[in-house]
Amino acid sequence: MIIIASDKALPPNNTSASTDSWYESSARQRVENLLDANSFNEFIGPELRETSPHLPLFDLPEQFDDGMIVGYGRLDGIPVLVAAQEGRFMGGAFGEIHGAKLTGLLRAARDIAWLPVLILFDTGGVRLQEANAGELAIAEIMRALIEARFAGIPVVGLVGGRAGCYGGGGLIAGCCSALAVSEQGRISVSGPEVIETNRGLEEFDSKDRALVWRTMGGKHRRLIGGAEVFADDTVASFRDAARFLIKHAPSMSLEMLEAEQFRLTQRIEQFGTCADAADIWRSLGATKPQSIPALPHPDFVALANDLQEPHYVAR
Amino acid sequence: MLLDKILESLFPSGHTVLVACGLIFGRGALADGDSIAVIGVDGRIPIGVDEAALLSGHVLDVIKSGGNEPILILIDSDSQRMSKRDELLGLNEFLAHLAKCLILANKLGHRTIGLLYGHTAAGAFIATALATQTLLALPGAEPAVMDLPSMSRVTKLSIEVLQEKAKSTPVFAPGLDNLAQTGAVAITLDPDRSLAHQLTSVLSQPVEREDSRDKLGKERNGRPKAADIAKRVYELARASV
Amino acid sequence: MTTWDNAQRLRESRKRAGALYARGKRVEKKDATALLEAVIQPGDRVCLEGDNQKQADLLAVALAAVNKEKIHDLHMVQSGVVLPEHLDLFELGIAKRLDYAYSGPQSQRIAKLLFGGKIELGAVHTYLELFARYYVDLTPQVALIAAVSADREGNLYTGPNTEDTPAIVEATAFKDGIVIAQVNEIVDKLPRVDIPGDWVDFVIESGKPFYVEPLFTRDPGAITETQILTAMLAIKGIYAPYGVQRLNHGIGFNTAAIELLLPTYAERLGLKGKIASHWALNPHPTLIPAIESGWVKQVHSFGSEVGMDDYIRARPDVFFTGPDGSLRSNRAFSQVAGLYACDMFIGSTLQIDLQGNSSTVTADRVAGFGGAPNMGSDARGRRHPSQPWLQAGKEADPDSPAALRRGRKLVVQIGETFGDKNVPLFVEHLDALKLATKLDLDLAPVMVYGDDVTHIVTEEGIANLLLCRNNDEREHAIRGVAGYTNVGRGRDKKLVQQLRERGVIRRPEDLGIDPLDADRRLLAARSIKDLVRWSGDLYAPPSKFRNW
Amino acid sequence: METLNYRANAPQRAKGSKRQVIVGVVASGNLEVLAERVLPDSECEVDIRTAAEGFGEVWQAVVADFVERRSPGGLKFSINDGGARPDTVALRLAQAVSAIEGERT
Repeated sequence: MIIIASDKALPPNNTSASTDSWYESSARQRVENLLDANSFNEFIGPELRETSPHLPLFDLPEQFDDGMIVGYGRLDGIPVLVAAQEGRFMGGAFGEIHGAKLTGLLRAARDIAWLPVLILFDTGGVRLQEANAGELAIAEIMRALIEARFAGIPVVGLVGGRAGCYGGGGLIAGCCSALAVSEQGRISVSGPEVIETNRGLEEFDSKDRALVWRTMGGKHRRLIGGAEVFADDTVASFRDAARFLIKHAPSMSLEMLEAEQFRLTQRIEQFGTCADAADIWRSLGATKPQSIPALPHPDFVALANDLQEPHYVAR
Repeated sequence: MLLDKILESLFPSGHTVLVACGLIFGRGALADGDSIAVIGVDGRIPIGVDEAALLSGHVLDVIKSGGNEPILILIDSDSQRMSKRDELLGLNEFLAHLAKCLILANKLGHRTIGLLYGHTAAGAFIATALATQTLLALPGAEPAVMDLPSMSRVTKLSIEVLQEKAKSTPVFAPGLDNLAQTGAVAITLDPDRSLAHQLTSVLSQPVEREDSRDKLGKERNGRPKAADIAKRVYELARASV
Repeated sequence: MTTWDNAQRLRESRKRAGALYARGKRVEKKDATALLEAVIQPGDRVCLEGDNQKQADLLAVALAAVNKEKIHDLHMVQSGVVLPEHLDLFELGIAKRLDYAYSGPQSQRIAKLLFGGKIELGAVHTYLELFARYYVDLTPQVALIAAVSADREGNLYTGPNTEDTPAIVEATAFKDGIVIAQVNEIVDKLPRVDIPGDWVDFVIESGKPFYVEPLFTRDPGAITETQILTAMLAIKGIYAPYGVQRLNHGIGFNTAAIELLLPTYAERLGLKGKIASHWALNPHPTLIPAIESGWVKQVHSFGSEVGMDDYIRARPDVFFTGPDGSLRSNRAFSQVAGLYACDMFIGSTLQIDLQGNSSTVTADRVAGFGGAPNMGSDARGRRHPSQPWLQAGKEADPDSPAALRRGRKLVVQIGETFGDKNVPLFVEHLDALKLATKLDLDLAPVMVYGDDVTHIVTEEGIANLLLCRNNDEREHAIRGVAGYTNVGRGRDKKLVQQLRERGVIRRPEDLGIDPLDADRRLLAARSIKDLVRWSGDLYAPPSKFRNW
Repeated sequence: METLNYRANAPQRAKGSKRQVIVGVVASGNLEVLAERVLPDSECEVDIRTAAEGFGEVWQAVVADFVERRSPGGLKFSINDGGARPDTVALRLAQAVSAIEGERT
């Protein structure tokens, strides 16, 4: 018997854009699938070829959008400004053009004063080949972001990309009105290798990926209050999170920063002597902290809601 | 310059600034009799969660005490503290919070002025000096985003090659001149003249609403594109609504 | 007067020498080196159990620490050269001659020692050849083996990674050799007896698990669109038309992609139950979705895989778990199964030449080939018919009378035309030839011989070498799927077109496959975490593969 | 970095009306292709900046086959390449044409 395989009668692929993995999608796919169909309008798109003026000095390939996509679109009908980093190009790192696009977007948000902003983080931090420009870009972005929040604009960060959200990216994320993070997402200032290099293998084994995720990953960030929403790794889940968080982002004020000061000093008092994330989770009240990394999305969301209320007014 | 000398030259009429565990807190008297709040980091210590929380707490205290007292932040720090504990506790939030407090102080009417007199790097640099409205420096200051040996490891280029490349651009190599050229440092002070006068002159200048570091970087040929790109995006975004 | 028990008497004297360090069979860890110095003699043939996966690591360290004035010129006969200590023996002058089958991480250092004359090479064997010669003329005088646990009598439980142990011990114990086992722990009652205690002379408790390399774990996150395309081609162009049910897969990403396309792409082609049901295979984590979807009837394994033990235990209908519930693997039997009972081997390689010979040896690496050479060869002695075997035989030799015609095993090489760093898969001459010249070897280390290869699959299409009638056709069938490599660009377009018309070469479009459909969303699992989910949280991957 | 440029006649105009599309990203072993409908209907052009030097002949062969198979008349392709293998290049070019012709997005 010879089997003749025929795919003429194939049912359509059982995949739709919204169930696509956020982690696997490119920055363009994320923007495309996050926003309403055909609603995205890019500012300084790739056809304008505004590439890095510095990478040629290092004989490195450029990308037409310098790894940052910014523009205007709609999220379930709500007009929004969007920025997305491509984590695979130069590790999503901030360079001069890359950063300036986001600066311009946030300054506009501040002055328009009614358009929410979504930042789709995917970054290893500062791009070393243009380190000074990248560092300054981060400082400028933070200032513009905080000014926008002071003007009452929700700035929502979404973290779940391949490069994580490291270095200055972690600081920008810390300035956002609210964050959604997935299990794959990592938020941290120093990367695992940096800690290992500086402190030695005994302090941090960067190859122990369970340790990396336990210390910097999305679940831990949600549990200590560093992120408000724990998203599943799908575009649909991040869209729900973004829509929700836009509504739960009060303007920045002195009271809010006082509340954050309280929240952060409390955190040091509560967990400052914990040696490992599992100890922190245990002191939060988790009965089986070792089982947390493996918990499926809905179970973890329920547990997190139980252990740690999101702090919309304290960040 | 050493911190004592700097404080002496900044505040000839006296100050209450103390250094404890590398953190600087206090007040200085300005020439016109007003006071200026002083915070900062001395002795090249790294900034971790504990240091950041203490610094931000002081900034909030200044804001809460009312008025529009200026804030001076003196910096000779390491980079952020690179440890498991700090990251476990969410160092990114602490550093961001410090920057938020400084920028909010600014929005609420306090002048914020940074003075780099030693080293600083990476996340510590962003959360302190780069979060001020006007960044000053003294000659000999050593701001760095990343040091050349680390850069050499990551880029797989020798330090010599990096040094050679650094001759043609200020965009990546550490150092005060490079950071001044890219627009980070507004003014490099003259240590041989009274720092008090120079500070007064900075404080007396009108406050710019807009972050102008990208424009400065363009004028000084350190960042050729940032200002234009930001402006174009700004205009396109405004035109889209 | 002729004496007939010299070997037995030598064995007794070795045992007596070793007994000085033992209480019963038990020897303390700290006395391991002294025991080896007492038992081993210069020039001995020693098997230091280094398998494809598990390693007698404590004994390797102990042997590397012996006094080389006392012990030298050993002849190492072991399938895997994996640990640094395996080669330290040669560098230190403790060992001189080597017969082996596989070396992964040490392949570069082996090459250096061979070039430097520190190793006298017997041969780079296939597993079955080396095991076979344990019973003919390479019988170990001393075997140093690894097991999970021992009881007080010295019975051994080898656990899921039984691997080579039975083949080694049987040869050694019954031909008057000495068997020394390292065990993780000594217990009162074993889950099962894998090696009877009266075949074991000394037991050392190591106090920690022996080292096992997670060799068969492929992260679905690293599978590329091109690899998915090759997998689609293989499924639709080979598995389906031949109806391949009994098979073995290599460890590359292309075959991992095939495993992950079974519950999706192949399911939609209506192939469930018709292909890929019976396997000789290590417990590949990427096979979990196919198992869970009911594709897989039975799997016999060469060894286990790190993190898979609980999953295997929970799927006794599929795996060989035995009464105690844990996997019993056996490399020798599984290799025999792969050679004789499977209708197809499909795997990747690093170089293929114009005759279809393939090798993973490059100018500075002597890897050895693991299971591929046995699986990837036609068992000429085979008698039992099966549809794929008969059909392949017919394609190769359409004119002989059917009842006298030998069938053919399908031996498929699959890969992308260019590998890492743009290194071409197809070459005019294998690097293995250069190596053979440099080391003055009689045979170049070829992994799969060209005349055993029946198909080559690349993103350019499938070359069916069974249908080639002469060397020229064969060469052009290969060039025809060699893409933009020098070999590929050296093709005669007309000849290739003729081969395509005859179905010798089949392009994706000839099979109704659009390369743009090769999307990662087709994979049943796109990450290690997905595999864990498929397994119902029974699969526990090593930390280095996690991103949670 | 190496710069390569190929121009060819294309027997047919690429279908559809989209002005431009971009596919892929610049990363190790990957590339981005920007396709723009800016040329006369019977022409096409491929402009390449690549990190892998010395592969001009391979690029030429890939581009020639691509033009023959897809006839992307009217399109200019601009490529930033991070050292992608020919199969990836061919795939991205095909994806770009498919996207600009509107078969899929």
